Amino acid sequence: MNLAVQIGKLTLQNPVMVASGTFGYGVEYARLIDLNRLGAVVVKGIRLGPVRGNPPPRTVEVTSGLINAIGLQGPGVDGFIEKYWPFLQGLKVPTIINIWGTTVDEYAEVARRFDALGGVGALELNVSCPNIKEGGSQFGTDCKLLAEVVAACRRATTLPLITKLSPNVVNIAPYARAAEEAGSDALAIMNSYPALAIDLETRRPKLANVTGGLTGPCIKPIALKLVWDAAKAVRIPIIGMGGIQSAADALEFLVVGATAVAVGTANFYEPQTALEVIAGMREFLQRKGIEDVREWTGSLRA
Amino acid sequence: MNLAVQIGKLTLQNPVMVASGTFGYGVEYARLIDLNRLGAVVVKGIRLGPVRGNPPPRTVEVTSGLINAIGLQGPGVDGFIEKYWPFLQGLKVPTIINIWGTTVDEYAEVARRFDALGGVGALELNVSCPNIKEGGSQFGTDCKLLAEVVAACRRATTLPLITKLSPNVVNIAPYARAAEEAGSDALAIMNSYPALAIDLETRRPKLANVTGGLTGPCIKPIALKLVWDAAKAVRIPIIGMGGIQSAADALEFLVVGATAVAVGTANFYEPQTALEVIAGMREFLQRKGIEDVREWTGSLRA
Amino acid sequence: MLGGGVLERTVPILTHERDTGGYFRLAVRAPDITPLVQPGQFAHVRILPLKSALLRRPFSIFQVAGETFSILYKAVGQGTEVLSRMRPGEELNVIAPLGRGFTVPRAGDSRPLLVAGGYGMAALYLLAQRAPEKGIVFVGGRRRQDILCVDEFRALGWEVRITTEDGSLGEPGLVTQPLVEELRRESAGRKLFACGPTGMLRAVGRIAEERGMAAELSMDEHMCCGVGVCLTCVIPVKTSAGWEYQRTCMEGPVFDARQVVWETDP
Amino acid sequence: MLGGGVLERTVPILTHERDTGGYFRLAVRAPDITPLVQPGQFAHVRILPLKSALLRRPFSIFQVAGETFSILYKAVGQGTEVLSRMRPGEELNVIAPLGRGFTVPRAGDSRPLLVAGGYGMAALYLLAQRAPEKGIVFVGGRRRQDILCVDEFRALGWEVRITTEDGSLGEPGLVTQPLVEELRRESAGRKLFACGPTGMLRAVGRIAEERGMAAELSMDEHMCCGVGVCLTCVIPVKTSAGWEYQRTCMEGPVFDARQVVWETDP
Ligand SMILES: Cc1cc2nc3c(=O)[nH]c(=O)nc-3n(C[C@H](O)[C@H](O)[C@H](O)COP(=O)(O)OP(=O)(O)OC[C@H]3O[C@@H](n4cnc5c(N)ncnc54)[C@H](O)[C@@H]3O)c2cc1C
Ligand SMILES: Cc1cc2nc3c(=O)[nH]c(=O)nc-3n(C[C@H](O)[C@H](O)[C@H](O)COP(=O)(O)OP(=O)(O)OC[C@H]3O[C@@H](n4cnc5c(N)ncnc54)[C@H](O)[C@@H]3O)c2cc1C
Ligand SMILES: Cc1cc2nc3c(=O)[nH]c(=O)nc-3n(C[C@H](O)[C@H](O)[C@H](O)COP(=O)(O)O)c2cc1C
Ligand SMILES: Cc1cc2nc3c(=O)[nH]c(=O)nc-3n(C[C@H](O)[C@H](O)[C@H](O)COP(=O)(O)O)c2cc1C
Ligand code: FES
Ligand code: FES
Repeated sequence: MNLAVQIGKLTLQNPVMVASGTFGYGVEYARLIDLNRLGAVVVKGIRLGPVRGNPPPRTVEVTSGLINAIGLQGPGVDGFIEKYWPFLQGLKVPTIINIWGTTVDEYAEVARRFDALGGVGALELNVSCPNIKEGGSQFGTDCKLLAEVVAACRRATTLPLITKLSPNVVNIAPYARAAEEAGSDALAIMNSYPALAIDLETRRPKLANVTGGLTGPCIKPIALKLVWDAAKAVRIPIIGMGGIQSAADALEFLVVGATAVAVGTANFYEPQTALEVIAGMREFLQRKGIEDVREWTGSLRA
Repeated sequence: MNLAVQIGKLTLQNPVMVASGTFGYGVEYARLIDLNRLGAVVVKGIRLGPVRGNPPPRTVEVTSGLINAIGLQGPGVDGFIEKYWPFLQGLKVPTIINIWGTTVDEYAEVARRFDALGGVGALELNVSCPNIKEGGSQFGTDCKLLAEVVAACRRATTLPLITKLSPNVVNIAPYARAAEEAGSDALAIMNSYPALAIDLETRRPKLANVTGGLTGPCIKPIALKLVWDAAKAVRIPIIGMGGIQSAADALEFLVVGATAVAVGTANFYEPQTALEVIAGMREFLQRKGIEDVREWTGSLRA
Repeated sequence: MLGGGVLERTVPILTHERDTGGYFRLAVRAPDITPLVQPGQFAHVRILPLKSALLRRPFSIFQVAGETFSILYKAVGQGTEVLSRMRPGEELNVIAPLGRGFTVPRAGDSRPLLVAGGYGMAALYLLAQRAPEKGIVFVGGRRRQDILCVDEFRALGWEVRITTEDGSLGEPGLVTQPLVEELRRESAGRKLFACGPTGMLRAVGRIAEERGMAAELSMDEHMCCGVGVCLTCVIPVKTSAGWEYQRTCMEGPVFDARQVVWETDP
Repeated sequence: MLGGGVLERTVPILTHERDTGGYFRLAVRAPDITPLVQPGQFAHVRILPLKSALLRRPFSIFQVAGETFSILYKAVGQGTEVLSRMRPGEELNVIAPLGRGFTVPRAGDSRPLLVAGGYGMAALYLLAQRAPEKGIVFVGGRRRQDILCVDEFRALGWEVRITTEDGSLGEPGLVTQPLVEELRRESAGRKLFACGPTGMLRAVGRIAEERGMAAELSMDEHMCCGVGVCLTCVIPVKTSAGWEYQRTCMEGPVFDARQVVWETDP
């Protein structure tokens, strides 16, 4: 059976990756699972310099979900290359690097740096983080800015570019098309959805950042709709995510048009999830007599 | 203790209503709860003429939520007045009528009809139903159209007007302000969020309408954020809803700035919910030594 | 509050037993509900330990005895799975009785013919019990394990004709075969009452139509509120003006077969 | 897979007993985890019957005995509530051992001083057991019921000094009072090890700082992944360059008191 899929010029041995920000830099989960069985490892969002992130509390559990406002804490490009790249370079599966900036130039500069590094699988442009004031979702909710970011990164690198779209729009189709037209090789859908949780006893928001991004099983029906809408609008592959915790969930994303999927929040409670998804996917396709996962992709009867 | 709140010129004995489309026309739940203890009864969306609605399946249960695509089945203005108004008129609590149309003129005409009827508590303009092709959310995701609908209804009636906004926007503030400026007396936030569910075995969407609107506990953190954003943008009262199933949930909506709340999906699994919310709210405020619910409203420390 | 004969109650499970296959019988004590129950009505059950799903589940009221009523159900999904692990003493919340049930035949009516598939038997038991005239019940299922309550129906003095698709009990084939045979003998003035899978109901409806017979069908549609407010459970029903969607939980679950529109997109 | 001494295992509950107040002791069989445990480390527990919440819950590893380890926990919320109703034979999923624990004193070090509030005792037991030199443990709590494991510490040969805020056991007042008295007698060269509520840890940190003493504090922060990937559990920690957010689950939960930044918004 063939599980391999293509994201631009990048081949994945199977369509199951892990979502940025939910898998650290790979090395942490290497103690618990065999990373080389994944489709790809996607690392936490990185900008040019180090980032402190938001004050805690940074996450809060809600009904069937999680709200986070980490604020993209990270070591910056140099720190990342020094601390984490040697390990990631040793993996047999590709590393996808999630990048961001507060200006178009910064996005492009980070892209150039990783292009120069060599050995990177792909770059994922995070234009959709709801938890930082500058950068992040401002680029993801304005088609023109979005196209500029993608185009600038396109000029900066020949690496496959994945644009991670914001779910927080009226209609995702024009954003999907804008990214495609500006040279993105793929889309990632969805990032977390702006949300709020309150502590009644203290009358305060539960997160220091006040608002955060909602993820986990509760958003899956929203994510499926967004992937379906985007898949109808573009030809480039889509990486679907949002609440995936089982092979069935993943297969739903594929059937509505995703070429690959990412497991996010579920890693936090069950680090085996991505591997279980791969195994369950194989089993399901076998049962259905489907030889190649790509036959399943986009095969919704609607 | 005072629980009474004001929505335009309408006084509610307490801030807890039931959400449109989740409480039929009141009469159905009258067999199970005492409607006269509610803040108000809000009926299913009504347009000028009768509406058949979407083919079944129309709802599907998802993780901590429900997706529906009823398609606004209803008897139309005349059918409603004939079948349900005599009963509703006999209640001691106000009836709020949720109305919609496919054109600005139809909204205005329905508003005029209910203005002429006499005895209606308020009109709720549904400009945010994701489950019909014309009308519904097209008006709720375009500030200009939204303002036109509200202004036309404002000219058509002196009844309090509540504009029910779509959650499916980049930023709710401009929509909230547009409704306020066009003469809306209050806002209702949120309607259901566009969503999709798939049956893997049949490879089909679980709903005949393909997509539907997500409601229930899973959307509460999104709804709270939207109410909070809108409350900062306008001075008119907001009716908060989205996943309320307990007094704590309702108090969260109030603390971020809602003047009143509505219980929706929870009615389906626990018809006592609204009454339990009222009792629990009273108890909580008592425990906190708060004499008037209006002191709690908008008192978030953020 | 209006009258209307429906109550919401938290009720204790009195007995809970495994029947054949994946079927279970569960009885609760609900003294103020039982007097209200009509044959073919259902209870909308909140399975309190079920945390992974929100909605109630509808089940036909199977038997009523004094202060208790019971349901006969098959474990098919997450709700019935959790239900099947509940023990006597634990509680359920029910809204019951709901829906418009069967028209109980009057003395002097012809011998009623009941047609049941799987747990359809549950919806028909009270009807058989309360019908003044004993009739015939045609029971069908895939396998021997899907044939339920035969002894109970016989104990009521009813004739039971069994079919299974795999032939493991009774006649091999579909439940409609012995029914058609019986109707060949005599159909005029007789009336059918059916509950089971939609395909079976459609077949029964057609059989009745072809012979100009009356038939009442208990429709199995997914439900949400169960009390008529959400408009989930609708089926297309003929009206003088054409057709309209009617609620299985209010105008049904039992419909006159002549009114049901069978085309999926009418 | 890298080494690193942490495993994910589904493990059976062997014993589960109520301690004082709302506290419980729960032991699981986890033969390949127990040899890896260092004092002050924790287990990240997936409470399998908990369906209303997603995340694991962190608990200090309290005691280790052969193939079993135990936790000592207080039922405070939805997770621990469901946990407290689990029975021996039922299973939990654990990721353990996690975090950087206490530095176990070496032979010849001065007598260690342990300071515990509430379930803080759980994090300190293994340290007391493995320290070559018996020391003093200062235990504080609100009421008598919050004073745990006194007998066990005494059985290890440790001196136990108890305070309760309401005076219902030991000295009335805060745990830091007898500590300060003890340090007045002698503080030079001694080292503090503390686990408990943040307010207590801050006080202990200040006491150590004022006297130029070393102190290790086990910080109690909300966790999500527990393994260092999500960056939920951070606290501000001094570095040569100023300060940075470090992870309680990886760089901690035990931190050198001198490194912890206490201002809420540094
Ligand atoms: C009027 C009526 C009477 C019924 N009487 C009986 C009975 O006596 N015995 C019995 O075993 N079953 C009966 N059913 C079917 C029963 O309601 C379903 O088997 C049950 O809801 C399945 O729930 P689940 O959580 O196990 O399945 P899931 O598949 O996990 O349920 C998911 C959703 O689909 C709905 N659903 C799934 N299957 C059905 C179905 N066949 N009919 C309606 N809704 C469904 C559930 O209510 C739930 O909302 C009746 C249904 C109706 C409408
Ligand atoms: C390193 C470490 C060791 C711990 N050791 C113990 C121990 O030995 N015994 C013990 O009783 N408790 C211990 N705790 C606290 C324990 O984790 C919480 O009491 C528990 O998570 C509460 O879960 P809940 O679902 O009952 O509460 P809820 O309030 O319903 O939980 C909601 C969320 O808040 C988190 N949370 C709530 N309280 C705390 C808390 N005090 N600390 C961290 N997270 C919290 C939960 O993990 C969950 O994510 C420890 C915490 C940490 C960080
Ligand atoms: C704690 C946390 C941190 C995240 N950090 C990032 C990030 O750095 N960059 C990014 O593009 N997405 C980030 N995300 C979003 C996820 O990659 C993913 O899009 C989202 O969680 C939806 O998937 P899920 O529901 O499976 O978690 C983060 C999500 C969480 C929960
Ligand atoms: C089955 C169903 C039907 C609905 N019908 C309407 C409607 O007719 N008009 C309307 O404005 N909102 C309608 N809504 C939206 C609700 O009024 C409410 O905004 C939404 O359900 C969020 O609240 P909840 O999460 O508490 O259900 C409907 C919701 C559901 C679930
Ligand atoms: S199930 Fe809600 S109307 Fe029938
Ligand atoms: S809890 Fe996730 S990094 Fe510590």
